[in-house]
Amino acid sequence: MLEIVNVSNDWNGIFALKDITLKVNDGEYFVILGPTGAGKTLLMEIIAGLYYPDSGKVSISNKDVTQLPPEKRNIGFLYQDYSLFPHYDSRSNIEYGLKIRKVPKSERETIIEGLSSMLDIGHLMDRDVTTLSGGEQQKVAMARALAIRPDILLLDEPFSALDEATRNRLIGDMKELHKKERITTVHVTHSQEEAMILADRIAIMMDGRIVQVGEPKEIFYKPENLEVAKFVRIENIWDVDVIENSDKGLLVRLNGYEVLTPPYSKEIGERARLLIRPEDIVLGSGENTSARNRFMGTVESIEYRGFFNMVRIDCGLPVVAAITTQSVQELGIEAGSKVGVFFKSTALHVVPI
Amino acid sequence: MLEIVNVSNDWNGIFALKDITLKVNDGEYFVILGPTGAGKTLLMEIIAGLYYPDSGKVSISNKDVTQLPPEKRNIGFLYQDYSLFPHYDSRSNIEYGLKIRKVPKSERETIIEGLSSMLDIGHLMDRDVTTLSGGEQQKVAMARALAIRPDILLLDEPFSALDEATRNRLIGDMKELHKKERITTVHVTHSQEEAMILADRIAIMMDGRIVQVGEPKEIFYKPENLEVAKFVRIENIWDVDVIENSDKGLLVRLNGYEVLTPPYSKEIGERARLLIRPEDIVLGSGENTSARNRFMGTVESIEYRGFFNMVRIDCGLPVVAAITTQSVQELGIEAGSKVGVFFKSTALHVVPI
Amino acid sequence: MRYVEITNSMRKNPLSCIFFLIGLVIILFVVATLFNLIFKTLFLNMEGFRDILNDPAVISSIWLTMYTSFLATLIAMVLGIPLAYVLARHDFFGKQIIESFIDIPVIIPHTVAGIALFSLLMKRGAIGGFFESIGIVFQDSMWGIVAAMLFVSYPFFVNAAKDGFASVNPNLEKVARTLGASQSHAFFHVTLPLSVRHIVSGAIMSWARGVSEFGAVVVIAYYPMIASTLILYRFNTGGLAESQPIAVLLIIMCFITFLAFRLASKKKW
Amino acid sequence: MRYVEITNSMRKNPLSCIFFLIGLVIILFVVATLFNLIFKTLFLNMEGFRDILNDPAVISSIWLTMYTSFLATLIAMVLGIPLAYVLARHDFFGKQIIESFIDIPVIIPHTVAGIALFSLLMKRGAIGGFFESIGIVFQDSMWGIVAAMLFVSYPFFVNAAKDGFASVNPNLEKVARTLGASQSHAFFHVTLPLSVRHIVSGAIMSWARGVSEFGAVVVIAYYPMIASTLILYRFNTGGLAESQPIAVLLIIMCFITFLAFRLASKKKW
Repeated sequence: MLEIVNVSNDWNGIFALKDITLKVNDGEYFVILGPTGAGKTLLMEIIAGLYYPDSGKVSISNKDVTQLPPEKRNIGFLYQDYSLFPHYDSRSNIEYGLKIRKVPKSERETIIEGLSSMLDIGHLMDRDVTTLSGGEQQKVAMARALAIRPDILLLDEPFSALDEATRNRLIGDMKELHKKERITTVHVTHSQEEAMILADRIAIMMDGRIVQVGEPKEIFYKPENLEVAKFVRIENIWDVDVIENSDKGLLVRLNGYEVLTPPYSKEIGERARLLIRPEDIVLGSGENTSARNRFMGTVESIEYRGFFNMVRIDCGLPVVAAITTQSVQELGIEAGSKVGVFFKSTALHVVPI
Repeated sequence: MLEIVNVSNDWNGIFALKDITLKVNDGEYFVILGPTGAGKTLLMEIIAGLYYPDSGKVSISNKDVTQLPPEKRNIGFLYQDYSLFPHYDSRSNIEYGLKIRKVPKSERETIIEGLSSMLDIGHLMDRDVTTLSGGEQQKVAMARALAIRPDILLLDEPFSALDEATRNRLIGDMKELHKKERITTVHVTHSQEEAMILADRIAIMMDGRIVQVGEPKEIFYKPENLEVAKFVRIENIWDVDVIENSDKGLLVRLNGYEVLTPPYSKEIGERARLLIRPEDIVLGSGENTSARNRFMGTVESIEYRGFFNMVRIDCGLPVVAAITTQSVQELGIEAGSKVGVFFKSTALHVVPI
Repeated sequence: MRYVEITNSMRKNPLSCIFFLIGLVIILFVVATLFNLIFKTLFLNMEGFRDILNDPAVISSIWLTMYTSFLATLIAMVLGIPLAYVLARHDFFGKQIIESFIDIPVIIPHTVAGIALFSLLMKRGAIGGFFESIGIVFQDSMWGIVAAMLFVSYPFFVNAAKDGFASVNPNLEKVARTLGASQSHAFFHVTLPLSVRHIVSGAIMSWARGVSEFGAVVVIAYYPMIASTLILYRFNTGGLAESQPIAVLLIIMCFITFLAFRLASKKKW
Repeated sequence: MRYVEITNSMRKNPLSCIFFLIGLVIILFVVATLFNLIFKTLFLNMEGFRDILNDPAVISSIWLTMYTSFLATLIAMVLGIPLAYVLARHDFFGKQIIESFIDIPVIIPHTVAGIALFSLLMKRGAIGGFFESIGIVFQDSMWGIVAAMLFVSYPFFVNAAKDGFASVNPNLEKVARTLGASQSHAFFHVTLPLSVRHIVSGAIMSWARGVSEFGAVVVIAYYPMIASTLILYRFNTGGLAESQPIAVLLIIMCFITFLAFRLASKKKW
């Protein structure tokens, strides 16, 4: 178990970390998600012992390691640039940590054999690492980090240097690997896709602070505040007045309609901000649905995005819906079409204004 | 109209262009999509006159400009790094091309006024460009390129230096801008999302060659070959035997089933490769559909991807389907569920093996 | 690629602390050498120093040194800026050979350079004869000093200017071209202004190198005496007592000029 | 940031062509100077050159020069590698001051440096007295030559080594640490091997700078005569005819050593 308690770091104001507290469980795949410059790499280097925090505590398996140098922490670190030793071949890179630990040659070979078949890098072993492709470098660097059987694996933007196809393939491989090995992993990234696919839990980090921690769906459907909401691409953000507050939820006035949301503690008359994800908006031609919350609107544009379509609708207020290409065809909509907009109360989320 | 005819460039083997022929219509938004290192930037610099091709011809508005220096071509160029002049403020950056053209001061002011309101950068005008954020730099660089009223606008990875949120916003702005101004635009990128949202037509470029040109749906649904198919993330790729060839299409044997595809010229007994996009796979619990092509399978995993879910199904052969979260809920599927897999013949595409 | 990140504070890095202490030895060597000279002169021999300030031979030799080095630097700039730009921006056959020729003066022993220059530029030399016919004499003249200083100092200028031009993003020039600028407009309005710091610092280095030269100058022009020659002459005739004050004065003059230029060129890029 | 991209061929860039022609002037100046010296000696005075090869005073002075410069470079390496590493990897209070002290010898006139060193290291000098008591004499001795060469040449070594260390991705060291390496293991197994090219080329530069020095050496040690001193002595006593062949021989020896080292250090990084 990795615990970070009240870690702060003020580095002439840059890369500052502000009172970070986090707990990562054994075997968990924990993703720290945030925009570039949020201080994510610094936090990882503090966990690894490469920097010492100005204040706060880092413990691993209930042992305070805050003052322990990196070589005594048994942490695997994967940098964004993979940082393979360019004067060694792949095998010597992977062996480096084992040689320092004075692991005997035969045992080293067994470990490398195992990693090489697990990561499918047998054919790269005697290659000069400067000749490897990005994806190959990533795998060799991963093998090097895993060779020492780390207690914790730290991944700093492990996929961002790769092209899209390789990235998708390696993300899949990583998911498999974690399923099998269950190494406690902390992965920092700015990519929501990586976070969604890989994370058991996600921490949102912005400007050196942890803003929200939770399971992926919690983060993506119930963001803590507007900033997080925008970061996770909730495109429907509407300001509303609360007109009733009952057990069933809040009744709010939105665009002339009365809309019911799940329960939140708000005063009657208060302003609030209503959020709903584009994929929770359902489009229909008529009123044939049980959804209580519905508008009529005009389609402004339909953008084909591969796996789905982004439909922008003017209902007096702007609505964005993500629907499948089949739905677009079945509804027969195009720019200018009239369309019904529906959503379930349970999909709505309210954040402070 | 921009025409590139048989342009080749052999630069000690690196960044080589191989016999590129392209035609971009007036007012068109043309995207050149390809992985990093495909020679996209070099092609743009050849269009702009910053490099001269070893062989081939570039014409603009039916005039051969192959030997014309860049300053005589009236082309707006936006680099990935925006390349703002760091010793000037935003206004002087935008004015640079106008001053060279000896545009009188009052006229310059009108033009800058217009651009500044169009791009909403009025508040940046007197700012030192080194203090601007990435998104702000992009807008100022865009204004600088537009100020000279270019015949053609060349955009070299215009969004790749931006964080996700800014990128999404600016892609939207760009779409608006092009709708209004209709400047002939060539945009190179490695991002399929950008290409899908913005392009009137897309050219796929790989290893210095143009592999396919077409409208977005053509590229994404009917890739020319396996390489393009993989690049546009068609995840269902199955090898099949052709068993019948009629007017209605090919009848192929896939995984023990007989499946009908649209017509392609193939011999009976030939091997072929069947492609279908994950979003064209429909999942159901029973057989209540008109789709002729159907399998039964077991759900292996469901990955939440925000606007949709990626479902991996084992039907004896691996199937990947992109479906909405609603569908997942309605079907009540989870890993291990039995599920029906359906797809329409018309969604299938066949490429050579 | 140069990594500018500073990886770590020295705290808790024992190796770095030991390394720092070892490195201090060489710094102390320099500090002791200079401090000893300046202290001995300004505190123990103030009178000697005052005498020197009133010695017209000393003052004029220092001016001559600074002025000839200034001329050499000017020539290095006029010829070196174009060369540096071409080397920073273009690749061509023979480029590496040209780059070696730029560095040769750095590795040639100074008196050897002096002999070579004298042999070329003396009145009966290959080129000297021609120059004498148009009124420029190098042997034992100011122009000989300038030639020797130029020979030893231009590599410093050209390399600094080349670094300067290489540090300007070439996309800036390209964008300027697409906006309608000719290559020379782009050079004078974009690349040159953005390289000004490197160029100024290269000029300062080149000037300082010229001022510091002795071996090459003394062969081609013992007279008129530059400061270095005068110091050695006084050292040989009057010992430390007479040469130290001149040395200190020269150091002071160099430092002042050096700092003045540095401060004057403090700009953002 | 340094942009290594070569933007364009010179074809169709008239400015670059003009610049290239202007730049050629300075290259021609160097080429003419060297060619004239070598041609005159090897073709017009081959006998003189042969005599020199058999002159033990010349041969021993050249060996002395190369050997003392080698010793100075060795000291610069031992003290300079740790210093360069600390400067490349750490930020600390006073770092800029230390960096200026490293560069000072480059801008100090050579005879001034000689006077300062003599004043410190002579038998009755501040430090020289102490060293004499332990048997090391600088005045008119080999150690004086080494001290003068070290003073003028170590900046070249330290700056090159600093560049070398700065060019090694610090993440490599960090990864080595997480894999279990102590700071010194990471330094000796990762950073140092990866900087070896910069270190060797810094050592070569430093050695060449030491060999080329005259002004500083001649003040502290006229005897034993290094090659530069001998050349000037022969020039003053026997003119060009006697000094040119020595100059050419010294150039040839320098070039051979230089190239040999360069070739020996050709590795990928």
